[in-house]
Order: sequence, then structure tokens, then C-alpha cells
Amino acid sequence: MIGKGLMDGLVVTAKNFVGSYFDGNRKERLFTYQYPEERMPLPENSRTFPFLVYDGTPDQMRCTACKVCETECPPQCICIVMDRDANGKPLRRPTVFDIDTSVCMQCGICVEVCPFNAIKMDCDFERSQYARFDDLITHLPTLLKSNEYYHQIKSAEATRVDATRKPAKKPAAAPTPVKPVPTSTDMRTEDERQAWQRGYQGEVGAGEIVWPPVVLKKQSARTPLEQSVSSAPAANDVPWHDSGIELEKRMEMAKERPLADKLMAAMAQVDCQACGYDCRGYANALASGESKDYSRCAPGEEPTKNMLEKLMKEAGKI
Amino acid sequence: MIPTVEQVRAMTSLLVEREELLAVAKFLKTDPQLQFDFCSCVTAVDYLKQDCIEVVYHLYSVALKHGPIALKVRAPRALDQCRVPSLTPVWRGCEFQEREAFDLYGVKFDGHPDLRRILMWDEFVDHPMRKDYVPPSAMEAKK
Amino acid sequence: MDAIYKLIQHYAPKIPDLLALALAVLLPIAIVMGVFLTVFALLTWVERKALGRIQNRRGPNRVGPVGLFQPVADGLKLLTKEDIVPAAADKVVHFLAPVLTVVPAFMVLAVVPVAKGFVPVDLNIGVLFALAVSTGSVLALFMAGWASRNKFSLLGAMRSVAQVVSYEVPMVMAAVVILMAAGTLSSVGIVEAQRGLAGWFVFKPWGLVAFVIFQLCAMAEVARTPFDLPEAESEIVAGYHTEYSGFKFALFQMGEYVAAITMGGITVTMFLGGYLGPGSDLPKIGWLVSAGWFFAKLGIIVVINIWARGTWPRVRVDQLLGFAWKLLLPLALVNIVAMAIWHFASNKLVGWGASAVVLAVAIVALVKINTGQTFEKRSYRFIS
Amino acid sequence: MTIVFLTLSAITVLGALLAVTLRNLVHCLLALVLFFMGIAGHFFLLKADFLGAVQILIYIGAVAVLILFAIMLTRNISGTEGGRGSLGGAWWLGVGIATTLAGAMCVFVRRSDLVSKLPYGATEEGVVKEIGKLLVTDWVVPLEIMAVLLTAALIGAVVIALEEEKKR
Amino acid sequence: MSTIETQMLEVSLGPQHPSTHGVFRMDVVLDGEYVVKLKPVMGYLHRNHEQIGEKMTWLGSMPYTDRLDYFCSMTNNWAYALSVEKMAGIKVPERAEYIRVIMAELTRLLNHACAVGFLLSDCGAWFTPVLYALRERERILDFFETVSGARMMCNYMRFGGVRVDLDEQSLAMARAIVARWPAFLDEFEKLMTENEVLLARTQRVGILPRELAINASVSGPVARASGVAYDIRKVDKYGVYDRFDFRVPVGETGDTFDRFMIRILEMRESVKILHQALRDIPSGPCIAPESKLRGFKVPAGDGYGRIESPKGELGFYLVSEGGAKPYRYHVRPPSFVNLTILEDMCLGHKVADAIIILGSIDIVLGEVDR
Repeated sequence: MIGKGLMDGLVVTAKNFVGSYFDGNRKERLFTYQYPEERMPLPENSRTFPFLVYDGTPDQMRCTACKVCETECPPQCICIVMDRDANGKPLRRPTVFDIDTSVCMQCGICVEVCPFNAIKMDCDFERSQYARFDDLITHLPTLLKSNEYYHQIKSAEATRVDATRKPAKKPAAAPTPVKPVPTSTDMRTEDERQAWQRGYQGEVGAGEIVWPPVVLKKQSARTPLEQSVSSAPAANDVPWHDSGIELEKRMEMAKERPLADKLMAAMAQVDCQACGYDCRGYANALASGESKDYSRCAPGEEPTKNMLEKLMKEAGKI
Repeated sequence: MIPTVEQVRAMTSLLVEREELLAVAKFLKTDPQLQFDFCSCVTAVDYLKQDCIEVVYHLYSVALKHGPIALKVRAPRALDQCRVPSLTPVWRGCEFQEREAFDLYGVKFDGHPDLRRILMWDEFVDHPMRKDYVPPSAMEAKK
Repeated sequence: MDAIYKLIQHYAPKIPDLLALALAVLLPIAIVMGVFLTVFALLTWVERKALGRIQNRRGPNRVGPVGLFQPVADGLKLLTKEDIVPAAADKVVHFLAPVLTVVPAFMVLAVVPVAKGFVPVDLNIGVLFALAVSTGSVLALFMAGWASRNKFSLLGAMRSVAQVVSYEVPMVMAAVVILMAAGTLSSVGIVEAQRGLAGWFVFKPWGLVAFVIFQLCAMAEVARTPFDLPEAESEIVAGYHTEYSGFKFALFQMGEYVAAITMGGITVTMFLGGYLGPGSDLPKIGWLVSAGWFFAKLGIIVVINIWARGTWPRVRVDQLLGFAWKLLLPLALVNIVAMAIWHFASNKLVGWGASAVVLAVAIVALVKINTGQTFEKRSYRFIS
Repeated sequence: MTIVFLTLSAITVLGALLAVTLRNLVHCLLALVLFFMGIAGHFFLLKADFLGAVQILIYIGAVAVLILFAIMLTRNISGTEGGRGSLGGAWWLGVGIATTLAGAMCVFVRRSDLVSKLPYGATEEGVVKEIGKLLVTDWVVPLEIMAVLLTAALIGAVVIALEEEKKR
Repeated sequence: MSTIETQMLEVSLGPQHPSTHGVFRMDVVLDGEYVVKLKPVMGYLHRNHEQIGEKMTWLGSMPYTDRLDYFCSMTNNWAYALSVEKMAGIKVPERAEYIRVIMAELTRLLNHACAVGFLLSDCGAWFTPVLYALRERERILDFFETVSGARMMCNYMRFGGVRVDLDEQSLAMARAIVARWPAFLDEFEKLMTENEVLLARTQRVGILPRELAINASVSGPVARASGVAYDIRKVDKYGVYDRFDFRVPVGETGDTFDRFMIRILEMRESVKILHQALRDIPSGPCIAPESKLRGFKVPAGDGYGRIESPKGELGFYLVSEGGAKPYRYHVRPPSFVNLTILEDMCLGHKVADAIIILGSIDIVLGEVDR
């Protein structure tokens, strides 16, 4: 009969209408939350903006300013400045740790790559501000949150992290008070800030590859890149410069190399500038005797320190 | 020149000269054993060092359900010589993707029914995806 | 109106004649405007609440106890909104258009019998006056569309004019059947003709068909789903009232909703026995019960409108016009023939049966002609 | 009662005047509608409800819309440029003819006794019924002729529309 | 008799238009009600996603793929991960493959439900079907949030598996969702499928012949509605799709109603796949043990990976120079290519039909403009 489809439609809407009043589990039907009064329970894994974890007092923050998260962050919205004590010796802690929450896309990659479990994802999303630029940059004090808070919002994950972490690290040598937060004006010139925001800072990682000129006519179907890579050996071959390879394999790769290469192989290959140089620079400094302190490779921790000590002893540097 | 076929990790790619591209394409489409009637993806790649822009066509066969073959053709990077015969007459699906390649890379497709910019606004002068493209904001900073 | 005039003469003879006349005229107007404007406000609230509940969400519940002040809030918002008049627009006509949409909607209320003895003006050509005045809205629609000098609103105006004009014809034809049955044009007369047990015209076969046609035409006249073509967002932005904002837009909305209520009122008067109901003839409080009956039936009609709006998709322009001319009009004409058979049949039962058969045959034939080719059953093959 | 009559006729005359003198064509049409409204008001005043309702239905509902479509299709859609000017060159000739005609009309109406002979004046109920009976008994032939004429017009319209449809 | 000369009307629908699914414009030339010419104009949402891909490390692009087709972030991630794994030759453990199939099929459910809902609200059904679809979508998004952390921007898949494993509680949640879905589908079909007004508006509107569909490389439900029996899950057999028995519906006439019905039938098939996947999901690692996060490098060369995303064939063409960043990163979006035939389908129809035909193609502008 002509109207059947139309009538069925009416029956469905009627059922929904009546159901919304008398249905047993009304929550089932009316799926809208009355926001300010009635809040949606957030699951544990949910992530909004990152925050820095500290054990006990804000000074014992886990972050060692190794800048791994700054390099890995896709939209490059993290800016870290290493803390230096009076005579310029780098302390393993940040003075400035800014996250531009207007740029951060809450992807959680900084949490994954952080070797120290220092940065975790928060759950609170009510962070609207009035000013457009300055207020949206969250500075170090606001980022720091206690481990208890972390346990409170993500208990399962927090306990898992605590289990894997080594005993609590003793606070850095002389706990200098956290410097006053630099206002954004002295931060950088506008153009530098834009450059930083667009990630044009110095490229880290892939070395410069030199291609020989290739005649266009007779070519194999392989992409010009493949062909060039396999043929031209790179000048300063550092096959071990890859944080994924274990320490023993790296040392074995650099066995018959000079001391500087062996020292570099011992580093954590993270180029994190915790020691004040990148891996290559720190190795050269140790080899040339410029500095004696072999314990500054933060990500390397114990194994790197012992290996550096053994190499330095063998070479008679200490 | 006979197109060289190279089995590179399970994707056969076919480098063809610009002059023979149309003939090869028609052959691939009409040959009973091949019947590549589905042109899935058309891209341009800018090899700055080798001074060439390569246009890649990925072809599939819906009739015989066999896998991709990449039809590649190269053209010099200079804007005026960067011309490649368009395959829209053979596969209608290339129309928008070739316009995008023109818009972002500056590769002119001869024989394309309606070659205009598709993503950028019409008054835009440069081709943004080229490796040597400098975005305007940086330019203003320089001036 | 005349009853009130006599009442005034009786109770307060010393009031000068002119003042009494003025009072007699103004009092019903005040009552009607008051009652129906609150019903309009209530209608907007009911509509949004009902649509919400149909769509599994709560309707407005922020303003007032259960969102009851929402219409007030809407009204205030529209009042305070800036009233933009496009530069190229024709000021006079641009201003007149919303006024002219509201005027016919309220004028029709003059002949709707709200309760026993309560009809603003008891014209003896009640229904004809109602239908005549409701054609006035055609002009208003066109003026709105033309005055705002905007391509979209003009297209929307032309569509809505075509729609309203082409749905008036079947509407009048459907009303003819009722006038034949009641024998008089006056709305009170029609209601009185529906006394008796199953007296309502809707229980007669031709009455039911006429009710369906009249209801569809009323929905089309007022542009409610499934015929809400003029302001179909998915097509030409917002139809004739694109260029209106602020209070003029509120007037348009009011005109549309009040027209929906008045059309509902006329449908109730003609088909559902106006204010008749079991308790409506009691001596003292009879008129109160009859008013209750009238507004209950009006509520049913309005709920049907809202219900359809929440469920059915919209009809395209040509299908809309085709539906009016190729299906509703012939059906209305056949309906008149069926009514004639019923009228002249010897006893009522045979008449009832005969007209029902004629109508059923007509409906099936017309439906077959119109929709024969479109709805084919589709089969899908599955490849594993 | 006379006040109402006076105001109503003033509106009617104003509407007529405006309809003739306005520059913009659509404005003239709206003034015409005002004029029709005035006439309907007069009918209602004279308690001839049926005539008033029919006046509204036919003139405002149909004739005005017809003229509207006429304007729409002939001129460009906006129809803005309108007529030459408010009062053309020979306006005084027009006024002269109008006054003489009006005078003659008044004289005939006053002298004729048509008004007194109205058989079915303002009877409450019967006006509509009377008209209905007369139409079907005495005047049935003109009614049928009118019906045939209207159907022919309807079919003519359909043919034109179909032709338009075929073209596309 | 001289016919009335009508003006050709230039109308541009969008980008500020309530039913163009985002910032998309159609320049339409109207002769009265009929569409004479229709030129789609896009690029309003162009963010040069591909250049960002070239500046980013391999992993860095993963969160950006969520922003391609912001309705189905899981399938975007999977397409990108699949292409990189194909080039780098990474093995994916069993459990991760099953989790990927579950996530992709859930995304297909919510995408088809919303697509059909929006198509119906284009036909004028005042948003009721969309809100029924959204009610079910909310449950799936809650499941995504419980697992991956974000409702729409999941950033969930990595090269070699998935980031977070499904524990018992989230598996139970997924089973509950899939259990409710057939009831929702019945209600949806009863609401709309036999509705005469809808039939009148969608049948024989926007017919796409089979040959044109193949030639214009149209993919996904739009092509299958025209009779092209081609589903990448069946042809490429990527992931573990060959282990599930499910069928692919194929239509005949290829008009708007067929596209509407094909999506509903595909939803029923996806429910079948989900039942089987949730039933026999193996235990084991959820990500390949040797997969690296930092300093991940892909051997030099180019590769093209594609999957059956809810809107069609979503492919990634990647060229690598062996470094940490891709040399060329190109996305083949289904919506962008499916738009080629929009004009062919709309010619001769009315304006109201053009809107519905656009709705039936189901495009998302994030993917079209990249």
C-alpha cells in the first residue's frame, strides 16, 4: 500500500520518542551529556596536553632536558633550555620548558620517545585562555605535576611506569632554585620564533648525502635516489650512530677505529646535548683531553659511563 | 627506446620516454592479457639533484584483478620544458590528479582537457611542492 | 462579536453607542490575539522538545523550568538582533512583506469557532472568507523574495508561490465536499452539522479522504515537511527570507507557525467537529469543556505536523507540483462524486458502502498512474 | 458608521491614484491590491459578505498574482525601471474625462430605482443559498458555457507547458 | 510560436553552504531548474599535507594522517603504516593484525552510518537519521578513546603493530558495541529504506555507468553500487582479511539509492567480520619487538601501499632516500578521485538532486584538499 514506508518511519520515531521518556535505561537513549553539571567520565588512556612528572618536590623532576622530545615532536611545539649553574657547567635539568598548547596536537609522541618517563599526557581539557599567544604557552611551573597526581588520573599506567623505573634519582648536585620564568618578550625575535615554530631549526639525523651527476638519458627504472645511495660511500662513515643498536654491537663496530670513534660509539647516540656537545663533539673533547668528566652522557647512564672510563684508562687519558 | 622493466621489491615499474608514453599506455589498457583499466594514483616527484621531475602512474586491472604496475616518465625541471603527454584521454581518473601535479609541481600535461590549478587559488604564481620552493612568509622576512 | 455587543448594551446601557461598538470589536480581537499568541509560543517550545526527544536528545532545558521560556528567549534574541536591510533592496516592499505574511494568518482566526458560542465573527460565509484570505500570503511570499534583490531568494519565492498556488486548488475542492455535507458556509453551522454520535465528518469515507487531502494541502500551504521546499537549506540557501534578520525574520516565523495553527483550527472545525465532544453541551461549564475539546483536537493536528517533520524527507519541486495536480486534485473531484452518491443514496449504510468503494478504486488507480515507474525493487548480488 | 465608510473609500481612492502614478511597476501592482482590498471592505460594509469574500478570493488571490507573473515574464526579473513619469504630458485630459464620467454615473445611480428594488437585501441566511439556486436554475446555460471556456483555457496552458518540456 | 527565452542562471553552491560536507564549492549553471554545467572548486582546506610529510620523520607523519579523512583516522593510520611496512619489510604480529582489522571495521561502521545519515538529511529528513547514527558512533568513539586515548585523532598504529594493546575490558566493550549494531541497522532500515518520498527522490537519480566508474578510477561503495565487483580487501588480501568469510555487496544501476543501500549492506558485512575477529583474536605481542621509534629508517626506493578505506581506495606513494625523512610523501585520497564524475552524474538533473548526488559520493574535505 502506498503509505507503508512512510508509516513505518513514523512508528520508528514514535518508538524513540516514547522510549526517551519511559525506556528502562534512559541513559541508553539520551546520549547527550548536560556538560557543565554532568561530566563524561574520561577513560584512563585519554590524552589531552602533556605535563612533566616530578617525584616528591618540584625540584626532583624526572626531566633531564635531553631534548629528545623537542626533536621528535611533529609540530615542534616544545622548547627546552638547559639549566647551567654559576660557572656554566650544564645541570641535567631544564630552566625553560615551554609547550605551545596552540600548536600541540596532543599526539603523545613525546611521551613515547621520552627515555626518562618524564613527560606524560594529562586528562584535563579545560584550558581555554583569553590572550592568543602568550597565555597559550604553558611554562615549566604550570607543567610540573606530582607523581601522586599522575597516579590519581592514570593509576594503572602510573604503577606500570613506577615498576619499570629504577630507584628514585637523587636530586642534581646543587639544587639551584628554579629561575623566574622568562616572559615571552625576551624569548626570541618574532622571525626566530616563527622559524622554530615551523621546524626549520637545524636538521638532526640524516647526514648530508652527496650525489654524483647522473646523465638523464640511459637510466635504470630504479628511482635516481636508490641508485645514487648505493654507489657513493659517505665520507665520514658512522654506521654505529643509531640509538637502536646495543652498546656491545656499537663497540664491536668501532673496534679498529681511533679512540675518538670508539668513545663516540660508547655514547647513547641520542645527540641530546645533555653533555653540552653532540655525541661526536663530546667524544672528541674526551679524546683530546679537553675535559676529563666522562659521566655527562645522561641517556647513556651506567653502561656508557663504565665503557668511557675503561677506554680512557686504556688510552692513559686519566 | 625500449622501456626498461625492473622488478623492484614486488612493484614492477616501467620507465618510458615522453614520446612513447601515450602508445605504451594504450597498449597496457587494451592488451587482452594485461587490461590495466584502473589508473589508481598519479604523482609527480621532484628530484632536485638529478634536475628531473618524474610523473608516476600506478595502474591496476579490475578485470583480471592483478597488481600494480608503475608507469614512470621524466621531464626536466625547468618550467618551460617541463611538459609530459597527459593520459586523461586513456584513463579519465587521471584528470584531477594531473591537475594537482600541475598545480603543485608545474608539470604541464599536453592534451589535458582542462589544465587549471585545482588546490591553490588561481592567482598563485609558484609551485609549492618543488624542493626549491621558498614559502612567502620566509621571503618577506628576507626582504 | 454581536453577542458581546448585546451583553454590553444589557449590562451598561449608559455607555455611548460608538464606545460600545468599539469595545465589542476590540474585546474579541484582544482575546483571540492573546490566546493564539501564547499557543504560538507554546507550539515552538513543543516542537523543539518533541523533535529533540525523537532524535534521542533533550530539547531546550536551559531557559526556564523545562525550557518553557525558550520562546521568550528566542523572541528577545530576534528583537535585539540588528535588522539588516540589503542596500539594493526596495525598502517599502521589503518592510511590507513580513507584515503581509502575518495579517492573513490572524485574519483567518476571525471565523474559527473556539468554543460553543465563542466565535470572534460569525460570518455566514465563514469558510469561504478563510480560504479567500489565506491566498493573500501568496503575494507576501513573492514580495519578500523580489524585494531583497537576491538571486537565491527570488528563486525560493518563485518556488513557494508555485507551491502555494498549486495546493490551493485541491484544498478548496476538498472543502467543497464538507460544504455540501453541512449545507452552509458558516463555520458554526458546519460544526453544528457534525453533532450526533459518529457525526464528525472524518468518520465518513469521503470525509476521511477530504481530511487527508486538506491536511496535506494545509501542510504544503504553510510549507511544513514534507513540503518545506521554500526554505530547504539543502537547495537554495534559505528561500525567500534569506535577506531578513531581526524582528522581520521573527515575523516571518510567527506568520508561518500561526498559519500552521489556524490551518489546524480550520481542519478541526471542518472535519473533527470543532468544539463538539461528550461534555460540550453541559449548561454552566459547557463552553469551557468545548474549548478544551477544540484545543485538544488542535493539539493532535499540530503533533502530527511535528511528527511528520521529524521523520519524512522533503519532496522535490516537480514531484511536489505533480503530486498536487496529478493526484490530489483528481482525488478531490472523485471525492465530490462519492459525496453525491452518499447524499442521494436511499439509506445511509448503502450510501456509505458505495462511496467507500468508489473512493478506494479511485485512490488505487491514481496511485498506479502516478508512481508506477519509480519504485522498483532492487536486488544486490554478493561476491565472496 | 459613516466614519468607517469615509475612511474606507479614502483608502480605495488613494490606492487607485497610486496605482496609476507610481514609478515602479511592482509598486503600482501593490497599490492595485490595496484598491481591491478597499472594494472588498465596501462589500462587507454593505453586509454582502459573499461578494466581499469572492472579491478577495478572485481579485487579490488570482488577478493580482496573474499580473505579477505577467510583469515577471515580460520585463527582466527585477522590473525596476518602471514607467516614464508620474503624470504624463496630457494628464489634464485624463482628469477631465474621469470627472465627466464620474458625474454621469452619479446622476444615473441617483435617478434609477434599482437600489429600492433589491429583492434579497441583507437577509441573514439566504444570500449564498439564493445565489446557488439561481445559478443552477435560471442561469445554468451561462454557467455551463463558462465551465467549457475555463476547461479550454486550462488545456491550452497544459499544451504550452508540454511544448516547453519537449524542447528541453 | 516563439518560446519564452529563459535566462541561464549562474549559481555557486558553497563554500558557505549547509550541505556540502565541508568547505567545497560547486559552480552550477542552471537552465530553470536543470543543471547544465557543474564545476567543482576545491582547495579551501589545502594545508600542503604532503610537504609537511617531507619535513617530518617517518613516525612524525603518523599523527598527521589522522587529519586526512578526519572521520576514519584508524584506516588512514593503517594505510600509512602498511605502505611503510611494505617498503621496509617489517613483519606484523598476529594479534596486531587482528586489532587492526577490528579498528578498521569499526571505523567503516561509523563512517557508513554517518554518510547515510548525512545523505538523508540532505534529502530533508531534519537530522533525525544522523542523530541515530551519531548515537551509535558515540559508543565507538568512546571505545577508541579507551584504547588509543583520543576519540577522532587516534594516532594509534605504529610501523610493525599498534601502540596500545586491547585488554579484556576494552574487548568486552567492543563486543557490546558490535552486539547492538544489528538492532540499530534494523531500526535505520525500517525508518528510511521503504520511505516513498525517499524512493522518489533517490531512485534513477545520478546514475553512474559501470565503464565510466572504472575508467574514472572511482573506488569504494560508489563504484560497487555501479556494478564494479572490486574490493581491495578481497583483491589484495592485505592484513588477515583472507581469514574472515564475508561478502561484498554489488549493485546494478548505480544510482543514489543503490549507493545508499550498498553502504547499509556493507555495514552488515562489517558486523560479521567484527564478530569473527573479536571471537578468535590470538594472544601475543601487539607490536613487533624490534620496531624502533627513534632513528627509524626505510631502505631507499619507492613503494605504493593501499587499503580499502570506507570511502574507497586510500593509497600512500612513498619515495625514501634511506634517511629518517621520506623524500616524497603522496596520498591518493578516494574522495578526491571520486569527485571526477560528479559533473557527469549531475547533468540533466535538478539542483536538489545535485546536492543529493554529492551527498551520496560521501566526500570529506580534509582528504580531498590534503
